[in-house]
Amino acid sequence: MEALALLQDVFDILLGFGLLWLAWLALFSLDLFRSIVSFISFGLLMAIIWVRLDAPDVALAEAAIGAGLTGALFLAAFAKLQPASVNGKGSSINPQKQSSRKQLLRWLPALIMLWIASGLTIAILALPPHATGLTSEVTSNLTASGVSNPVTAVLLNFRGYDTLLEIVVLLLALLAVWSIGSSVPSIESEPGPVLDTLSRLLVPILIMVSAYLLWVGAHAPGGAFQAGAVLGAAGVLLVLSGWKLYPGLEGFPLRLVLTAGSITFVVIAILTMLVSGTFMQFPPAQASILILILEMVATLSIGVTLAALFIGSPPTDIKKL
Amino acid sequence: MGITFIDFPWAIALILLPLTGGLSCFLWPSVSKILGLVTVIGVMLSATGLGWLVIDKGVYHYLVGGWGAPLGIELYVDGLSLLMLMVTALVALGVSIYSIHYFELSYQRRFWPLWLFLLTALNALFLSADIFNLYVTLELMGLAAVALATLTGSHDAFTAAMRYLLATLLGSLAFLFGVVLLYHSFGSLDIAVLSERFESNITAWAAFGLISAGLVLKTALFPMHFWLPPAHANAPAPVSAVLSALVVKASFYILLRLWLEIFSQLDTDVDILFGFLGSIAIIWGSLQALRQTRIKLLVAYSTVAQVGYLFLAFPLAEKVGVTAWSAAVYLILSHALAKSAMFLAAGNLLRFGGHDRIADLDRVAQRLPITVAAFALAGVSIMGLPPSGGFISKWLLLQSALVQSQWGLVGVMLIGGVLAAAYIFKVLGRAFTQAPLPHEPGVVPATMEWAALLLAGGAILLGFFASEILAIIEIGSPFGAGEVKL
Amino acid sequence: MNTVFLYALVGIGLFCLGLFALIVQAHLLRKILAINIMGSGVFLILVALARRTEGGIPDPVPHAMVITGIVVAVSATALALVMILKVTESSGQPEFPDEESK
Amino acid sequence: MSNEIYNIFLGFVVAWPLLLTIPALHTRLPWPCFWAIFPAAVLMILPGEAFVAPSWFLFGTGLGVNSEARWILAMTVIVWSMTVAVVKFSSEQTYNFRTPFFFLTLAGNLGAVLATDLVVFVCASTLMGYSFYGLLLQRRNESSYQAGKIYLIFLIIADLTLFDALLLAAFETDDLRFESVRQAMTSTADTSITYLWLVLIGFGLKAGVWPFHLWLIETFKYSSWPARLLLGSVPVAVGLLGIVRWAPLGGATYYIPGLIYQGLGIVALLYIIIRAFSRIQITEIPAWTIVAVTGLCNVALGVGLAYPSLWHKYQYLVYPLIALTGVFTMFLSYGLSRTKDESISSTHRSSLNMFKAWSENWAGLMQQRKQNIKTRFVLLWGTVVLKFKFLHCFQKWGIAPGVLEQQLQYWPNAITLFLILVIVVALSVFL
Repeated sequence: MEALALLQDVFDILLGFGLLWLAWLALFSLDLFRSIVSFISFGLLMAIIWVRLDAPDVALAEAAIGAGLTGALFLAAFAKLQPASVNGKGSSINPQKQSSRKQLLRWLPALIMLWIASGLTIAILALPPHATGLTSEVTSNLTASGVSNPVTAVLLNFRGYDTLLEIVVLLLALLAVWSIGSSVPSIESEPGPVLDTLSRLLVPILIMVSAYLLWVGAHAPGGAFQAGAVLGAAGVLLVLSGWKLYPGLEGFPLRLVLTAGSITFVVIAILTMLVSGTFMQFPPAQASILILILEMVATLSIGVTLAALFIGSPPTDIKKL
Repeated sequence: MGITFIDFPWAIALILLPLTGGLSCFLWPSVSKILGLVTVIGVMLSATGLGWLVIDKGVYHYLVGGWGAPLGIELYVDGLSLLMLMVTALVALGVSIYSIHYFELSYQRRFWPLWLFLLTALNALFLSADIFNLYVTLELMGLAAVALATLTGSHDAFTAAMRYLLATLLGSLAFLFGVVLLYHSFGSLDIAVLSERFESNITAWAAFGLISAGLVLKTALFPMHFWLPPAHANAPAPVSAVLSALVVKASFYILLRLWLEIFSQLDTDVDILFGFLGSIAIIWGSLQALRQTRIKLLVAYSTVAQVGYLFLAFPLAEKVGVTAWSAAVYLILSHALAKSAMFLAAGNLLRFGGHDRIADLDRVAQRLPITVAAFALAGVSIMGLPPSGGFISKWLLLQSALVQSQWGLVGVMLIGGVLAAAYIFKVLGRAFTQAPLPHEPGVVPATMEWAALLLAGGAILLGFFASEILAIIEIGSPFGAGEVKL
Repeated sequence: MNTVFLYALVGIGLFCLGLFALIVQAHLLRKILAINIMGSGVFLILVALARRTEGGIPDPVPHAMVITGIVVAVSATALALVMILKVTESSGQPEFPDEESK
Repeated sequence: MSNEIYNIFLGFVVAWPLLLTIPALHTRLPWPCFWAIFPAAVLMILPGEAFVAPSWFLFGTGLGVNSEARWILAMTVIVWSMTVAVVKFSSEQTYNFRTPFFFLTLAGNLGAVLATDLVVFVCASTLMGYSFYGLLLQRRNESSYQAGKIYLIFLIIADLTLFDALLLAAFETDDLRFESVRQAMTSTADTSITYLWLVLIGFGLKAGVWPFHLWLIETFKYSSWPARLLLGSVPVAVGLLGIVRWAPLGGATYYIPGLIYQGLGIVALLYIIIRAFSRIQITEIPAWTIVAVTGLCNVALGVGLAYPSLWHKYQYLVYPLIALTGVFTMFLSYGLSRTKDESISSTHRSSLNMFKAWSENWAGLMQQRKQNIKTRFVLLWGTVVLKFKFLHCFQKWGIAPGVLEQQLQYWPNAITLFLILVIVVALSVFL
């Protein structure tokens, strides 16, 4: 047993250092593309660490959103950035320009950073080794929440208000992106035969996975955000393989789907207020069905929003207005 | 059911109304103007309803989802948050009326949903009693503010907004780090529960350092103000007004709330540091304002200076508690109204002359008397001249400084007053001289002029209701026992 | 319990590394990467410390908080990336104008 | 008339001109300027004393009228009606944007006259002072703009000084009515000297008392008719009234300040006599007269400060005197305007020349000498400047804040400072 514990410790240390090394690569590697690839690997390693820390829900979210979608966003931005900066005055990254002042500007922050790191280390090591947090409260109220997965219970019931605001944040980001409206056209490459076949094969599978994650979220790791992210990934894949939304759907229907998650949330919240007298108080008997409805609509909205964030430019219908 | 009028959940309405308003504006962009205006009027009514409720029945608690702390999220309204909500509603109304004619059609559909989400974030922030929920609202507010700041679409605006975005993200992250440390030390996210369980230890001070620094960065206290002047000066006028009047104050509100409820139990000298930085901010911001050649930058730097006054309350509250804090709250209110009026007036001048160079502002007074009057009235409040809200707040601050014989701070406040007078008359003086118009002036709709005057008049009126407002501040005694004497 | 503090310390390392990069790297894309890595650091600390429970079941509230945080982070990143494109379009450089001349 | 109605009417006297400021109101009313003064005129002839303290008003203080204030009120009404009659503000067909300033100034003036405590007085006189600025600039040319600028600078400094005085008074006593402030200031010697000087300087600046008369002369020279006629009653008389009301007169003995003030008054009078014979233009005469009168008032005040018993004996004279000053200077300005319009009669002019010829022998000598000293001084200063390159120093000082601000906006510097703040905040808790 002891050998196993030691092995686990070594594994943890390796994972930790690997994570730091990848972060270093992502931040300080000379080649920007390598940086982004390192960042994606960083996200995947992070997902493994979440599993090690008994947080499978977070691991799923990290793998799908943190590594997958954020990475895709960075790659797309990188691709769009290349022509933009070449057309301009050219890249200014010039290692020869480093003056002594700039050297100082590197050392001073490094020193301060060491100071802060040591301060934070002391602060964290001073924490008591055992603390229950809110575990007992969550467990004792779990039956009334309508789901048996504690994380889903916290997300959609105990702290559902946070989640409502969070969905609004996501929608807001999309609104902001559309408002800024990049004039750089999105990448329009002919999908090769591999990508084409892959997308034909993968998209249905991804949708299936998404539905499974959604369903399983009630009692096991999974839930709206993870499912939505997988759905978003399917959308990204479709976009990459040249698929376009039917023009008739680009206007109000698209906007309706995007806002459906928030709207359902608000509607259910108001309904519960009318029934039980308190905002977002789900009656225990109906809680599970309400949460399921909420998650289904939210998944759809989150998936479409994430895919739209990846595309970046607003649909033509919005541009016209 | 039997919900009487007074028992109506006004607090929930304050969150849900702008949220649904924003969603509907996004869904039906062609009628966003009307939807937006209806929403803002609804928010105003809800704020009034909540005010009635709180004044009548005292502190208001609401358990979202019926769970209550520590498991769920609570909403909490006392005098302090009530006043913040009310001033938010008032400024929102003014800015919305102004925006009807300010934006072109294609910008209307971008502006309204973003603006209503920003309003949602502000209301949710002032209502929240949960530190993680505060983080989410901070992020919602920050992203909406940045998106709004880019609406002019100029190069400067994008660069400034980028800087603003990075600063606000960094500030939120520092805040979140502090929240993490607090949660793992004391096992709760609710402010009241934290306040009970709080004890001074090494983790607590690290959390305090991170949270204060993050919020100070977001509040743009000198020398953390680097992002504020360009971002506020390059945004569209109504957006600048909201950013200066409300968004900066929101992070200060959180700092104030956490300081009062939780961190007051720490034995610290940070108040002296805040007072020191605040003093420098007053002088520095005023001097910079005086140096500017464009009105909007001048007004933005004036915000840097006024933020400095807010932080003077920290060292002063050591001994005279309630008076100094009330002064800070009063300053938040009057500055919110005056500064938004000023930015709106600056927007009018910009629209009229096609530029906002102070040196070429001649002959505006004759053409835009209402705008210039709004600017002047707002200026009276910013300078702290009687009778205005700014006067009452600076009076209370000076009084608390005098009682403690803090002569340095008294001096800083007086110099700040002189400098404020100087930079405001730098603009106003120009408006009275005669010069031929170089080109055809732009058309400034009457609503835009009156919206500015409405807000400026509010800043002046605040000076007449000192006792009532000070009584509201006392509800729930967020600042401890005591009485403010005028 | 060692695992808990080991990962918490890695989190601090990520936070500080990201902060350092945020200061010294001029390229805006790297600044955004840095913000993301800082965020990951904070999340790591949050979740690692949630495992200090005695029963072995980690505290679920931090997990939910991190999921919320990840969604917020991706939203901010998407907005930031579009803005970088805009800044680059108008100035020709994915950097703040005052940093290129230095 | 019942007390309540009287009180409401008192508030109405001040509020009415404020209301009339709204363009929609005064453009529709025939003779709006006369109507604005009308309630004040009625109040002037209404018998009885009244005091109103509406609780909602600033700090719960209020307005009042008694026999003393009635003198000043009478002066105000006379001067304003005369001005209106002479200038006929709203007779023009086109909308005159100065008219609102007229109403604002009037409201401020009435408020200051009827004030019974420091706060109302400050509020009203501030309103009056700043709106008078609008009246001053009626001519809208560069020189009047310059004159207005000087006026503004003096006004701002004066307001700040008075604000300090107000603060000091509030520090000493809760009740800010004139009487109680006077008593409080008399009983506590600590702050009362500071308070006295703040009041004297603040109102001295406002009233253009020598040596603060610069703005008065400039403004008079370049301003337009209404402003000229009102100059004696609006800033000057209200300033004098302020000194009389605020200063702790008749209580403790302030021998030294009293002496200084008497000296100042006498020097002022001498200075004006010398100036009068050297190079005063005829159009400036009313302004100089005002300065002379305020000089006389200085002497009187000095006496009052040094000998409280004398003050008690003659204080009933003060209010009529102030009222007379205002009315007299207005008539003087008006009269001079007539003579100037019809060209000054030859005899008048020759006698003036005679005075001038007589004075130049003496005053001209002084002038030359002064010039001489001035040149030498300039030369000396120039060498100093050249030697130490002070000039460059000053130039750099002008640029420094800009450079520093740029450095602050430089991202690495900004965030490094942020980190230092994190550390300092955390440490200051720890230590």
